[in-house]
Amino acid sequence: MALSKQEIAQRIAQELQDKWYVNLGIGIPTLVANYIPKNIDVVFQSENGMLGMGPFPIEGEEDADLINAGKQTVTILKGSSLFDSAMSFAMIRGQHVQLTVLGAMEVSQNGDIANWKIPGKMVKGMGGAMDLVASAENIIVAMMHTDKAGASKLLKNCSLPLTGVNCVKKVVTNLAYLEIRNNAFYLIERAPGVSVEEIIAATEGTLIVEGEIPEMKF
Amino acid sequence: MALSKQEIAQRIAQELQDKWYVNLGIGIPTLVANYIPKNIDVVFQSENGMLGMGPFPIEGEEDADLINAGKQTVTILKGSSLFDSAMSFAMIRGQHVQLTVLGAMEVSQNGDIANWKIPGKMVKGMGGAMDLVASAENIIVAMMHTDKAGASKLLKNCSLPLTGVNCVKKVVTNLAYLEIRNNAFYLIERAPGVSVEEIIAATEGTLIVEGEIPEMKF
Amino acid sequence: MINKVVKNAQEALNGVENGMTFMLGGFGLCGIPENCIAELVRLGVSNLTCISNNAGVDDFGLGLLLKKRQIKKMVSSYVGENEEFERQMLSGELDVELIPQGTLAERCRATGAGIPAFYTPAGYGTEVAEGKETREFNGKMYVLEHAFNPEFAFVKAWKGDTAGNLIFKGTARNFNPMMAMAGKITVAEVEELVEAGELDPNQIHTPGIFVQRIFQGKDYEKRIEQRTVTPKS
Amino acid sequence: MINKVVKNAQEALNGVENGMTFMLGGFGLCGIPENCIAELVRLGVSNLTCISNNAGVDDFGLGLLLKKRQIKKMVSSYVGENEEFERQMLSGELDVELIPQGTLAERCRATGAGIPAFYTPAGYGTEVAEGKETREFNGKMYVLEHAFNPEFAFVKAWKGDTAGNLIFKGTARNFNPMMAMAGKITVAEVEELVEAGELDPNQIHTPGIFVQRIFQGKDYEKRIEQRTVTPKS
Repeated sequence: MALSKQEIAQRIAQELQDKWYVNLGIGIPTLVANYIPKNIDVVFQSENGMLGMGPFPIEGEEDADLINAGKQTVTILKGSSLFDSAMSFAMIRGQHVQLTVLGAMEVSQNGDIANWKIPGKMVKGMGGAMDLVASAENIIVAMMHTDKAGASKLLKNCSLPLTGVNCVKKVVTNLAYLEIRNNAFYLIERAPGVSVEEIIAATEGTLIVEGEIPEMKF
Repeated sequence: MALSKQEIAQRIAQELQDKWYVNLGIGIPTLVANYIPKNIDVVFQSENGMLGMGPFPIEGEEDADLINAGKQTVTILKGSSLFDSAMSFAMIRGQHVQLTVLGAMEVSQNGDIANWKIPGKMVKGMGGAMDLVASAENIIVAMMHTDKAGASKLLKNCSLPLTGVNCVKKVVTNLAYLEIRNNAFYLIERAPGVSVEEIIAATEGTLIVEGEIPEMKF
Repeated sequence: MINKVVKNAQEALNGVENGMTFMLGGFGLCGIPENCIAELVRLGVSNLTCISNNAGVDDFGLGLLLKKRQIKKMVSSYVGENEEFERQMLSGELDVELIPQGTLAERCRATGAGIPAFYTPAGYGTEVAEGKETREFNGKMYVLEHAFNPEFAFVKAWKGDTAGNLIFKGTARNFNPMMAMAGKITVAEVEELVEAGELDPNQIHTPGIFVQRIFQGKDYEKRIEQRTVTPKS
Repeated sequence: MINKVVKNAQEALNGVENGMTFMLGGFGLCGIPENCIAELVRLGVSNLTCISNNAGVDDFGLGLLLKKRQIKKMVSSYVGENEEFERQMLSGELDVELIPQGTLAERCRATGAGIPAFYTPAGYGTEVAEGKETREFNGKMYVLEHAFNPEFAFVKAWKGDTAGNLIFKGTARNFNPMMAMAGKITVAEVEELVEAGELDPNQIHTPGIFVQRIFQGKDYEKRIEQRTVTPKS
């Protein structure tokens, strides 16, 4: 069975390490916060100016002056700090944030990512994504393996305008967990019940399958 | 009579304008704060991180955490603000400070200034002076017209390592108030009782004397 | 201390003209200068270039200016919440320059800080870097980005004093402090205007030197875009 | 929240070695990391490169390291209060790089902010610009300046919490916040260490993300260089 969005987030959460500062993008990445392993401390950075982002407020306690980068009302935690956008991106560009998780429309086998524009159709803007992918040492992309028509989104070359080049190292899709190196996707884990053949069929970019590929564990 | 250091400061204070933010260097410039015209509001910026620098503290109320750029204990005023050095020089480079008053060892007729180093003899460093002179729209230099041996310090070309180029517009010395333009010193006012001839004799750089030169008024 | 207080938005926007370039603080609808935007709508000035991280929503924030076609060009990082915006952009009525959010923030700061240009890794290898100088430092590629040159900056603070000192609240701070630094004329509207001396000098986010005009704002709506809550248990 | 607390200066300086490059906060003797400096003296590490606006006085601050010849090179803007310094410099024992104070501050910030280089007008046409790239923007000349690469940054704050958040007091803030951003390992010593949650998140000067180790300092001398007073009337 292909993973649900929640399960993609859950698998990504396993990659978090103790004492990491983490930036979660909008969409599936936001869900990662719900699955943090119990034994580690991580701090979420929201690029609109918050470190130590807490859960959504209790109903009735929403504060218009306290939102995350997705414009959702959030809360602070003990030890949180608030700051301006220049300081926020100083943290990001200066590589003080250890991990960035974000969504993508396309990823290529050399680690390029496209997620901000479909020429002539949709231009929402890159927001902070270009700063994040150009700076982060660890980038995990959370995405669907194929589009609605079944076409692969893991490509030899991205067809859409790029967000960043040679930057993505790990991808977690509804079908698999893959690493990007040597100009190829390396299949590391399969979604439970998904066959290697299905993943090969869904991947346009060069896919390396070495030995037995285990199923993800949750 | 040549001006005292206090009188140099007093003459410079006449150049202050209402609503100006002003940075005063160490030495004579610091004294300018004692002669602010009654009818105007000016705010002193201290480049170590204070806007709205007040007078020295009442004896016994010194605070080691509240000093000016000359490392002297000072006080804050109502409406003061405190900030870091990057913010402080953002104000300076960004031309938010309307006037800089500083001392000099030499000034040349094209507005160059030297005040931080005597090769082989003395190197205290430029501190914030290079940022100030490279940025300020209005720079007034407070200095002695000649050195102890009587040699002019208002020169055709500076002989000492420069602090900034083409930046000084006004000079107030113990003998005169001069403006720098068209690659020359223009004599604007004489110190009371000092003759034009004395000023000519004490000035190595090109000195322009147009018409009657009035005495300074205090 | 120099007094920066003006009576209201009308007086604060004195000198605003067609064709000018403005910076406007805020992230989404959080921390936007509501009073200044309302006054811009009332004045009806047009052909504006607006530098703002977002473009409001259809019926609030900069969306109000877009609806009245007062904006010629938007310089933003994310504009995904506004259908009228998307329509004007795709039809070519509106000129749009999208730039990475961190680059936008840093360019605003650079403008106010007397830094004409700096290098950033953001956007290298993408269309954002097209036509720009790129350069390698320590084995990594960077893009040269420049300061802006806005006539006015409009910012919104939580508290401000008569000397122009500002304190922001929560994530409503966002772009406001850097934009305050960058305006040739910076207008600050505040939820609470107090006398000089009432704010702790150690806790001021924007020193008054950057603010030319300050006024007590009114009728703040402070609309929430995404009301996400945890149900009471 | 991630806990950054270490027991004392000794534990905080774990990993410090001969030949390293350090940043040290403070302006004059105001806001200097007294405990860290004392521990550097005790450790006796040598051949150090120290980036600090000033060099202390003969018997305090960085003067203590100079006296023991632990410093190979100073990177500063003003060093005029220290005779031993002047002696070592003029005799050639000490390598000294003097840079404009604003450039120093901005280079520290750039280091922490992932900006490899920026343009500043400071020093153009002087020996500070020799060998550096210069460039015209809007009719004015600028010098290209680069980020630093320090192994440790030692900063001193007024209050800090277990998550590494810092608040500075008065003009003791100075270079500390930018240097805190710049260290590969940033050590913060504080006059008062409190639990996470006790500081107002809106009023934190240095967010904890920049601080790797924090400890409760002790025996602060906070010496005054120029005790200037107004006599009681």
